[in-house]
Amino acid sequence: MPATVDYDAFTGMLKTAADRIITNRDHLSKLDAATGDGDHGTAMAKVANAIIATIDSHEGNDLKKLLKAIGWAAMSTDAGSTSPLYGSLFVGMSEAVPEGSGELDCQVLASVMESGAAKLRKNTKAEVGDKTMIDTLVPALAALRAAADSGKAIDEALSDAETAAATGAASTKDLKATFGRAKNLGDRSIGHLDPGATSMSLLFTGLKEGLAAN
Amino acid sequence: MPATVDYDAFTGMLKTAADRIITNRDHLSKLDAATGDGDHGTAMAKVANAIIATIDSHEGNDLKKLLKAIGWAAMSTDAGSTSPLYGSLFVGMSEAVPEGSGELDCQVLASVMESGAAKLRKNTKAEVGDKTMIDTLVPALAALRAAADSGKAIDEALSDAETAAATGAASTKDLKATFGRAKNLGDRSIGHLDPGATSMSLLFTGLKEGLAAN
Amino acid sequence: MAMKKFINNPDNLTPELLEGYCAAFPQKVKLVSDKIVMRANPKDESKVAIVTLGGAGHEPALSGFVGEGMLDASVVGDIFAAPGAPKVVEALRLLKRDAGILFVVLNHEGDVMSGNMAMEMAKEEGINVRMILTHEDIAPGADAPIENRRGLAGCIPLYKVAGAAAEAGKSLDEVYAVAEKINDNMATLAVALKTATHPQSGDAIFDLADNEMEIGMGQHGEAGTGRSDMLTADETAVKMAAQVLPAANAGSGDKVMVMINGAGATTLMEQFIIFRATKNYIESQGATVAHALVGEYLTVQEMGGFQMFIAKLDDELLDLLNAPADAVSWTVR
Amino acid sequence: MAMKKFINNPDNLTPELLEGYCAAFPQKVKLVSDKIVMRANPKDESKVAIVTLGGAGHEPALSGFVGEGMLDASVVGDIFAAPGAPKVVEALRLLKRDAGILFVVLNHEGDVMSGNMAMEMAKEEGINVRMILTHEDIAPGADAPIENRRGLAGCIPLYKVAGAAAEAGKSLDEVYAVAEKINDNMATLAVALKTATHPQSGDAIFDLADNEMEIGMGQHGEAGTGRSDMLTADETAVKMAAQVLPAANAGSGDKVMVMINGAGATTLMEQFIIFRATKNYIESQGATVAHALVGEYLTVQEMGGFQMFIAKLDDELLDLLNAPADAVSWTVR
Ligand SMILES: Nc1ncnc2c1ncn2[C@@H]1O[C@H](COP(=O)(O)OP(=O)(O)O)[C@@H](O)[C@H]1O
Ligand SMILES: Nc1ncnc2c1ncn2[C@@H]1O[C@H](COP(=O)(O)OP(=O)(O)O)[C@@H](O)[C@H]1O
Ligand SMILES: [Mg+2]
Ligand SMILES: [Mg+2]
Ligand SMILES: [Mg+2]
Ligand SMILES: [Mg+2]
Repeated sequence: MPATVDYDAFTGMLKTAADRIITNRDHLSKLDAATGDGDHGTAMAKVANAIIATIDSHEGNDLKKLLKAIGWAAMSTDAGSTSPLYGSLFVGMSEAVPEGSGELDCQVLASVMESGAAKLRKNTKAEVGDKTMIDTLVPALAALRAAADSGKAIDEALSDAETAAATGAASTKDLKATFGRAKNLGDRSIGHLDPGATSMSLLFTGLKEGLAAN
Repeated sequence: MPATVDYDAFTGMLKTAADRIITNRDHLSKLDAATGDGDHGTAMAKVANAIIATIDSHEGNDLKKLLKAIGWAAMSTDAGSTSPLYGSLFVGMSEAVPEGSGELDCQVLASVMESGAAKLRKNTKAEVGDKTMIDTLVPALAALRAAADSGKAIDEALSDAETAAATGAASTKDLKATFGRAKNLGDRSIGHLDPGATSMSLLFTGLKEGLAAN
Repeated sequence: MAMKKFINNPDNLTPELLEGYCAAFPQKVKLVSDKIVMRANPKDESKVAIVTLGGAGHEPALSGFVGEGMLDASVVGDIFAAPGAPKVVEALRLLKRDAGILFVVLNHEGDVMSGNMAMEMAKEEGINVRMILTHEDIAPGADAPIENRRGLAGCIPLYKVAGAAAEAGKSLDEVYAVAEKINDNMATLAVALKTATHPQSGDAIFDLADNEMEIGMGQHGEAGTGRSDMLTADETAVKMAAQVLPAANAGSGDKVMVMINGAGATTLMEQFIIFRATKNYIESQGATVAHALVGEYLTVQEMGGFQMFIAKLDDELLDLLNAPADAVSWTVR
Repeated sequence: MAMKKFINNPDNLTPELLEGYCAAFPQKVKLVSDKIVMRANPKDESKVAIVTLGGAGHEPALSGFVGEGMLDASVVGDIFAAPGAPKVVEALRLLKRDAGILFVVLNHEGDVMSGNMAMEMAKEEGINVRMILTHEDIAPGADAPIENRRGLAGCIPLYKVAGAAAEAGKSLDEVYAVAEKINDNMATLAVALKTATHPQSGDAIFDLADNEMEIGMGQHGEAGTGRSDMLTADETAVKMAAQVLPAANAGSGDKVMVMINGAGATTLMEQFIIFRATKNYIESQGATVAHALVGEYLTVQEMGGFQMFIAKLDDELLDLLNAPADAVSWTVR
């Protein structure tokens, strides 16, 4: 396992993550039907398809440009809250990729993800505990950062992030929603997994598996 | 049993007939639901209530005026085909009541009913066999006329009319509708009693019973 | 099971809805003598008046089309039931004028009986009135006898062209001729997907299986001619348009009006999709859509389905359709 | 079980419905860049433009209100889903003008996120645009924080008054002030009786028992606040009006606008009956109904139910409501 990921490795990871999402389309929509409007699978599949299509049509191997293009494509998917949230995630990631950089090491990867998360979070006041994708994203990135800071290799770091993501997603089941459509359910939202937290966890699984496969 | 019916006897007969109809409101609507739009009970109850209300508010004992007023009231009930058909039945009956007459003998009664039927039939090309109220009305009046011509008393004549009416109404079950909303069902109308034929038969039952009760 | 409708006493539906309607739009309509909806600002007596009659429960029809450039009065019965002749005569009397009255009746037996009886009484009173019967349903076949062809939503474009001609000061004969022209060149076919609840009895007005639709269904749940498995929007539109277009005497080179009239629970989204396919079909036949209406004009409670209406137009009819109108449910600037 | 809707491929609903809509009314609207509905005859560049964004599936909203005196453009997403910011920016760019643009966003999270992002991008491009957020739902309580109060059908009267002010040549600040005035004095409460089917997934968007209704239900099946046994029309209207009227800051002596907005399967008959009771209640509180709309303006597929909207009016707002307009779904002569 090399210490960095290059353009091809990173796009491979993204495509695997996108495949994971597409495979779980119906499952995600069912989760959303319980607490929202039942379209989260459709929404995430659109984003995933946008990721794949952008990668496939992208020329050259400038990761910064690619991630920005994915962000715009994701924003244009007309998929409810999901498009702007994922759109800004990728635009934010792009902003932290060093100009002209061909490869990301574990520290830079963590910074890139953190920049994406920061941009995503400009859209919402949701914090950990509010039963949203934030419950997955925040612990996953904390784990990624901790692994990077302790000098772990990228594959180990992504594995830590995946574990934390899964735990975070599972935690939403017992929470009461205070953001997104589910908030209208109030206490009735308790007992249901948050769809956005679930799909975000699938994304981390996909990134890890995508790295291993390449 | 006197050989004639006077104003009080006749209004008593009409009221009994109206009561019969009102009691069978739901039954008639159910029949109509099978082949039409399910409102024949409502429609006939409106006509029956109009008969009762007109009698109750009518001043004097001029049968000719009363029947015309009933006809107008029936027409004003907004009850689909039923209002104009029954409206013209009563207006037509009124037309045959001799001016200033206080009592009707069996012959005149038959003529009065025939005049009503003739006016009613101006509204429709339906003949016997078309699965409508005509299947009841025509044989009932034929029986009434035959009884009157053979010198029977009014009670016997009405009894003959009732029997013929019931037979006529029952005959509609095996017929295919060619008039009214039921005609749209075509062959699918076979096997259902015609609601209008049924209510017309109830009317003859009521007239007979009303005479007996007074 | 409770009826899933917002109603009070089912016997009071018609008076309450008419009161609500006229109270909502007092600048356009007023309620006279309980069941007659008239224009709030009557048209000049020198112009022909347009009157119609029909049951309630089909809102916005028929009273939604009372207004400048359309109807002068709509005489309302009860739910799905024609008004009695005496009430119709009352309306005709209120609008009696030398210029005359065009009286539009939809071909349903109760309506026709009341209409005929009202005509008889009106003539005795010396009222100058001509009756025209709409019968554009092609469910029993485009060549079926008129008695068997119901009057569906086609009355509404007829009100529009007759109303515009009347507003323009045409004579009764001329207004009648315009109405007759569209009447002779229009056709409608309905399709039902889901039943409706009769708001007085609470009963379903018909039954259809989960996967069934019925082409030719009438406006009160009267059976149609063709039950089939559900088709896609495009298949349904083409199947129907292929019958309706020729029945309106229209084909290659002709200009037509198309109305997709939602029955109640079929969404406007679906109606636009159906319209799209209908227009594509019409154009594939070499005709052009020169005027369109898409929406709920004559409903059957919450029935799922729609009516497809097509009329062949000439320049006169097209101009009359585009003329100003100010009814609650059809306004043209 | 088959979905009882006339559709083709569920993934193509939005493009097909937009194509059908714009093809039906080419003299009023045109489709630009797939998802932007614009006026067929653009208004003069010297006047403020009005733009909105929102998901499809609510027809006629929002695109039905594009037209003279109302919206200049509606940017459409997919079924119940906001359009992405890039498409919104495209529309803003097309309407860029010195006079400026008023950008109306309904408070739903996806819409707001797209709206904010589009504002950021538009400002970078030097487009003169101000955003206004509608949030008149009072289901969570009239005093709930704005984040929790959804934008319901109240956007439509807001388009009307802002559009009329823009048409009259008012500046962006003046148009904004008019929009803000109605925004601060309007309130909406929804009630649901029967669920709707999501036209892409085929699933019911919520469940209600046979005898239940739910006050406060959102526009996409988001839960409300008060499930209860079904009430009569009059009881429902009074219960809701008693909350909506004060939330619109209206009471004795005030003039108000009332809109009864059918959700889809609730008949216009019922809506008139509800309107009647609402008006009676308002008058019992000493206020008067100076303007009314009754019908389907913003639907939720074939959901049974309605939204009750009330706004307190002054003479300026009333004049703007009555000003001419020529959108497909709101025409004033
Ligand atoms: N304001 C928000 N902040 C963070 N996450 C949110 C927010 N709103 C929604 N989400 C996430 O998005 C998910 C729903 O996504 P989706 O169904 O695609 O959007 P929509 O609610 O517009 O239909 C939720 O489960 C939640 O995780
Ligand atoms: N054209 C007609 N001629 C004779 N009888 C008719 C005709 N149309 C309907 N009827 C009678 O009326 C009955 C239906 O009455 P009703 O349900 O009250 O009227 P509608 O069909 O307008 O709902 C039928 O069963 C039939 O007997
Ligand atoms: Mg969702
Ligand atoms: Mg959504
Ligand atoms: Mg009937
Ligand atoms: Mg009937």
